[in-house]
Amino acid sequence: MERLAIVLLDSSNAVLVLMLVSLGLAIIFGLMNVINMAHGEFLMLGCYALLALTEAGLPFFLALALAPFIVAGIGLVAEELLIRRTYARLLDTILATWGLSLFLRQGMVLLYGPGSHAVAVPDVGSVDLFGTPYPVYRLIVMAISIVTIIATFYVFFRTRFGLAARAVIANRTMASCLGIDTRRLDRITFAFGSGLAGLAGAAMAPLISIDPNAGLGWMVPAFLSILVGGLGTISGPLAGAAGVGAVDSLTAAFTSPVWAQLVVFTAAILVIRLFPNGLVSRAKREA
Amino acid sequence: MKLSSATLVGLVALIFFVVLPFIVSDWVAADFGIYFAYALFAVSLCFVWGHAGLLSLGHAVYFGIGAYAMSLVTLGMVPGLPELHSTWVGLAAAIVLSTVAAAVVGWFFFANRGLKGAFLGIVTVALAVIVERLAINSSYLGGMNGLMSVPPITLGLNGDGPEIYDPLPIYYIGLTLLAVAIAAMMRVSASRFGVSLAALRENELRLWTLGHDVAKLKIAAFALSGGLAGLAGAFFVVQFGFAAPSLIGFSLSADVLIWVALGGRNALIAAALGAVAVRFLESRLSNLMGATWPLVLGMVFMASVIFFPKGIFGELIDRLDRWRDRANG
Amino acid sequence: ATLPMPALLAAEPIKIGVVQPFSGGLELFGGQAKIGLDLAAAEINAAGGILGRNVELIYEDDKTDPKTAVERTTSLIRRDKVIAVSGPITSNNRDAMMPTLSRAKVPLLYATNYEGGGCDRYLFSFNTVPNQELEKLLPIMKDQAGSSFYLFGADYVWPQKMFETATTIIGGIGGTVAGKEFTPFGVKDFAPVIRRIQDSGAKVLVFALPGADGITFIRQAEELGLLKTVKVAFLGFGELYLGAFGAGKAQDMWVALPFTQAIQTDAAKEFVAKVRKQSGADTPVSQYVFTHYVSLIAAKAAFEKSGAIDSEALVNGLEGIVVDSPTGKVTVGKDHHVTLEMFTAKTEGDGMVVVDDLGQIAPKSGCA
Amino acid sequence: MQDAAEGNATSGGAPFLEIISLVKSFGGVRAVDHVDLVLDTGAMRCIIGPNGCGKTTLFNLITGYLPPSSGDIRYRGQSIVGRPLHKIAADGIVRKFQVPSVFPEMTVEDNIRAAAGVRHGRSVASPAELLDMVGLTKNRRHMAGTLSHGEKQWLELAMVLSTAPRLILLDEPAAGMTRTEKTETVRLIHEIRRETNVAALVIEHDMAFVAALDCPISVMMLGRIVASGDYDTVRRDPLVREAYLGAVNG
Amino acid sequence: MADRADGLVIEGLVAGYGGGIVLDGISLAIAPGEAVALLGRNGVGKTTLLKTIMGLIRPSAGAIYFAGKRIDRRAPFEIARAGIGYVPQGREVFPDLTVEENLFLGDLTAKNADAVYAHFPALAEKRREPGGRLSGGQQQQLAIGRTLMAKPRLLLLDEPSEGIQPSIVAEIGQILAGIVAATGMGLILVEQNLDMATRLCSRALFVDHGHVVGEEPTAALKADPRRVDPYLAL
Ligand SMILES: Nc1ncnc2c1ncn2[C@@H]1O[C@H](COP(=O)(O)OP(=O)(O)OP(=O)(O)O)[C@@H](O)[C@H]1O
Ligand SMILES: Nc1ncnc2c1ncn2[C@@H]1O[C@H](COP(=O)(O)OP(=O)(O)OP(=O)(O)O)[C@@H](O)[C@H]1O
Ligand SMILES: CC(C)C[C@H](N)C(=O)O
Ligand SMILES: [Mg+2]
Ligand SMILES: [Mg+2]
Repeated sequence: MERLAIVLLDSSNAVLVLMLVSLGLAIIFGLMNVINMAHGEFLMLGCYALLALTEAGLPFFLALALAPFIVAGIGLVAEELLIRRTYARLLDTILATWGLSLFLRQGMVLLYGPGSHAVAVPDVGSVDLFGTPYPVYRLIVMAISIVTIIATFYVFFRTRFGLAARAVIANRTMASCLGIDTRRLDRITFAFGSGLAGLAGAAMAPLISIDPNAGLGWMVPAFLSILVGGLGTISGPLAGAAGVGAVDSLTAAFTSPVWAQLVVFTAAILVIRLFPNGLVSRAKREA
Repeated sequence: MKLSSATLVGLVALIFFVVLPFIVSDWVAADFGIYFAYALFAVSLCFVWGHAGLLSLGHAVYFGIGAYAMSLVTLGMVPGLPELHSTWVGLAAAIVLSTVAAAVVGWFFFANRGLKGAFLGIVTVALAVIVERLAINSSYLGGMNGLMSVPPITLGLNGDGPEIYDPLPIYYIGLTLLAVAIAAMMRVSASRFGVSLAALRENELRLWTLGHDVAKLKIAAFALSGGLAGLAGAFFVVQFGFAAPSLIGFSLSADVLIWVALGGRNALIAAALGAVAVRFLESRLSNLMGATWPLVLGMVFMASVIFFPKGIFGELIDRLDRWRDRANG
Repeated sequence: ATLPMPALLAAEPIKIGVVQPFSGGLELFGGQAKIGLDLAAAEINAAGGILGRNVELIYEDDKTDPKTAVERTTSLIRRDKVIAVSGPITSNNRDAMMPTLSRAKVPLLYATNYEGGGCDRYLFSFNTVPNQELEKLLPIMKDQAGSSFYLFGADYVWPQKMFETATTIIGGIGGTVAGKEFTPFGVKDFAPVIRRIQDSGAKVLVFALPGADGITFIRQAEELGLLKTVKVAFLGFGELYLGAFGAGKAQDMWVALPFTQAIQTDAAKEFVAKVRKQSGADTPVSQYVFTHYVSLIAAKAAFEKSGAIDSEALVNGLEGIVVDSPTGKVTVGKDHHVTLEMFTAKTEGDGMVVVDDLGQIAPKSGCA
Repeated sequence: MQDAAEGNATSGGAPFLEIISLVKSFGGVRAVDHVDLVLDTGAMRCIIGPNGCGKTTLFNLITGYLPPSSGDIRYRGQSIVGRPLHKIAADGIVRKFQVPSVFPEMTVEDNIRAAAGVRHGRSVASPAELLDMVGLTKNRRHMAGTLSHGEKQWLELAMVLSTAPRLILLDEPAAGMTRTEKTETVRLIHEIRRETNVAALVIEHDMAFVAALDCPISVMMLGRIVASGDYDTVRRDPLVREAYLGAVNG
Repeated sequence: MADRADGLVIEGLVAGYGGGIVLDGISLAIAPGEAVALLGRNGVGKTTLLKTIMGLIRPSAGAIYFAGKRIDRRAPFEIARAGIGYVPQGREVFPDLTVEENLFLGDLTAKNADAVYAHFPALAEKRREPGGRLSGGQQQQLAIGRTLMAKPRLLLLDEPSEGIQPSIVAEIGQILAGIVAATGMGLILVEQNLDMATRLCSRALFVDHGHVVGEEPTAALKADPRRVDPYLAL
């Protein structure tokens, strides 16, 4: 029983992290219609940003707070030089961001070498939960995810800024004709999405190998999440991430990681096929 | 009849490749034999993606099925038929199995109100990852190692007779296959079926409400393309001698996508040239540049999206088009 | 004027292809291999080459992927007409390359520990097979930590075969296998596996997940407290992993290997110094630097023994040859595998320490 | 092919198109509310009514784009409810959308070719003739996406006609056309009906256009058909004047 | 019309798509608060002209001035903020956003919403529904209402009566006339519905071959609608 509680806690942890990763992807894909193949690399950059900042002597949590802004800044540059030239060409976004991901990964190899680096888990100890010492840092990561998700939700669905951002996505030309500075919104949205990836990376950095390929494993589950849940709402990708993450970690917990991958992917394909608009979606009128 | 610019570029390329082996050494020709298999694969993706607008991000599945089918047959691993080694049966099996697989996948994804756009793309990626995992876990298919020592083309009926292993014959077989495939697919694209597919890409609802069974169209396009990819896989494996899960999964799927995008997805010939060019440059430059090569490659992708949105050869064909238009008044 | 033939030949270097991962996941292993090979080539050429000809290494990146490995091998053979190929790291790449090499009759000098069973006239292994790594290590682990073993590794041939041997050995020493499982590459969250290992009550974790995923696993195992209850036998461990776990972390992980920079003999220290002089003062010098170095030194000896420089001369020369190495003699058996000095070592502080010199151990390669 | 054969054997006196007590609800709203309507072979009828009264929805139901909540649609003696969209179209019911819908990155010519794919043996003017009819011959090699709004309307009409339809559903065909062009469109519709005996349902807000079509009219309001008759009758109907035409037009 | 320089002035404007020229040196001037109808056959470039004013198409020659400032080569959002509102042909409402959200996008401060709902009661009823679910005519009302939210000084309307029931066409005409009268908003109306054009505008400009080919006071057209035919004939 207590074991089950721990397994569920572990699973929630995995789910929340996946949500954080998917959220940035969902904003960039769902709102900007850019399939960002470099999202994992922004996550990886978040790891390295944290590494660089802590190595420069900043306290861990300050570094954690700053790292997303560094990544957002890189996102901003990428948007200006590359991404903006691909808007409205969905397929070209794949090629462009694929190139970007290669570039970032190899750039990191040249800067930091191909090897793994480590940032120590901050010394926050552990608490006794259900008879098991549970690392507090994991709880902090979960809290960060929850707060970020809520804040993002609020920004994009409850503020006028969010409304304008969604309008730009839906119809760039019309939005600009209504006096909305689409360029500014594009920049902010993309930087925001990259920053979220950076935050996820920075938060996970103490728990994974920090290396140039650190971002790779996240992409397919994150994409599946946003499609399973459905785009156009924020709850969609979140629900999707919850589903994908929970099925993955629970299958892994009760069978094996090999099975987990097969089960998740198969289930995701079936769900996407049966609910092409995602589990959470609004009906649209076409004709 | 006036030749289209794509045809013109194709003919020039054909002449170039016919004479190429007389200029370069044998081993270059041997490399090109493999590149032609990749080019054939690129043509198959270009057809579904560029022409019919169905984004298949997991196209290596059909290439891989072709490769495995050919390997299993020529290695005598078909259950119950240990005596069977025929290249020809292998070829047939490769084409049939990959066509059927693509049709089944197509049916699953497209029947009724099927999947579209990025959704289709990402689901096909996931499918490729699953199929790759299944191949890794299948001991019959050799697991993670795959099937090794696949024999080259043998001309006899059942794996006997002369082997085609020398680079030059393989080179010309590949070139012929490629040229014929491109010509055939161009015919298909221009046919009524092809025009319907293009219309499907442009405005599915309109086509549907004009009375076309769009699901059937998509499945047919997918199956046709899958079969071609299977043929490419079979032709690949008889040269390469080895079929592994990485032929079936994500990374080759991503590679082919990039060849097609870099070459130009609006013209089959551009996609084929893209595949050949990227592979050629990669094998040359990755040594020369070492660790900076992926960096350069990444920058090339980004630059091509910005400067050649229609792909490098696609843009060439386009320019030629405009130039000829102007020349003709 | 006619050119003197020998001079012409002397000008032509001996081409040896190298197919190693320089990207795609195991690039650190590839990097180590390159350091060893470069050093050997430099030494050989400085000393006048082999039979008067210099060695030229032609590097190719296999991207840790078998398809690429085969492509690169093919072009080394066809384009560069290499006499031999060195590499790769992963077993599935090696298996993929072998048919091409056999067909072309070009020998492969493989210098990575592997699962054994690679029997081919054109394959030579210069690192360990399972018995050499496990035979002594597992009993030590049992004595140190307890008799219950958990086997966890990546889902491919090397861990699978290693675990088969491990299971036999564990049975032989009266231990139990509390669990055995595999994971695909790319997994980011190992909590489920770690909980399961904790629950199994195992005392020893036999671990075969190379590369970044292995590091991720160990970091999470540390964080979730697993390393407090199990002792890790980290197969294929080497100095290339050092620094990846964070200061003071991942202590007391064990490995049996043919070389570590921690060996305190003069010969070993001198070797480490040579490597660092060539490749930089901070260069980690792992077993992979060592074995790749030895493989090329052995090749030189083999050519000289045969008195000719071609692929067959190399194959014939290598069989049964004995060469001196910084850890003592290395003997290439008739089965194309090596008998060599083995050590146990464990992680401690920022590095590794040697626990024991196990002496010369002969391979049970599974080949006649 | 099979459909066409079936269709030819229309059972005795059944009307060409018969809509029986058709209902479509969206959530709580009944967009189409017990509509009955009969159309004879080769006949034409206009449907007018305020914005949002359910005209387009009615077309969506007839073409199979939406499933009805209840009621029946019988076409040439058989119910077509639940039949796949493309089968209905292939059997001769083809619509023109309210917002012109073409294949933007294909030439005007290829647009027609693609549309003409499914004809099931029914004969029709050649693509060239159709383009000529709608005045797009000069644009035939242009991409359809580069046409102006009005030109797209013409193109779509030509596409619909190229399928050799038995029944065309035109959703505001004259929107955005000049007076002369409207006159031209009316002429075209009459000509086509004369030549091919195609039946037509036309939704339109332009009363001058409706008058020129010179056919029976049904008026929809809040999902129901509230009045029917010829142009003058309908125009005099006080309900229609108040809720649709407005005082100014009265 | 001495104050035309304060309104919209277009001089020798050349614009088109890719290679092809659609507007071939068009010039016109509209005084502040003036309502002008733009008439012409399909495909002569009326929409193109409005798009060019809005900054959606970059002219290759010529200049556009608004309120004394040069606005060509500015971004559309700057032009919108300068006080030009645009109701495009084909409505372009945001289908996934609610009616209310669509309106707010016209002006993010949303100060004017009640006035707009008062003008278009059909919208008030559906304020929480996604714009994409409205009928065609309702969408047209939404598009107009949305633009009015920002209280533009010059409104560009591309066939606003298209798809709208006659009574509402008349109503929209009245509403617009009221706003023009009350606020001095200027109007460029591309319209095939002569009735609406003559009711709202004081003069009509005829476009063909990329030029203004004629001008008539709308009073004259009203008196004799056939006066337009020579301009519109093929
Ligand atoms: N898919 C849908 N979901 C919800 N409501 C819908 C949907 N389609 C239409 N409606 C509603 O049904 C009603 C009728 O819409 P319809 O499009 O049929 O009107 P219409 O008569 O064609 O109007 P118009 O003349 O403006 O085009 C409207 O109130 C509309 O909002
Ligand atoms: N995106 C485009 N690319 C290329 N040419 C275009 C494009 N849009 C319009 N055109 C061409 O420009 C010309 C003018 O089009 P425009 O839309 O301005 O006409 P319009 O006067 O508004 O006609 P309508 O009354 O039919 O709306 C047409 O010949 C059209 O074919
Ligand atoms: C230790 C490992 C890196 C090497 C092993 N031969 C493998 O296949 O992976
Ligand atoms: Mg309608
Ligand atoms: Mg227009």
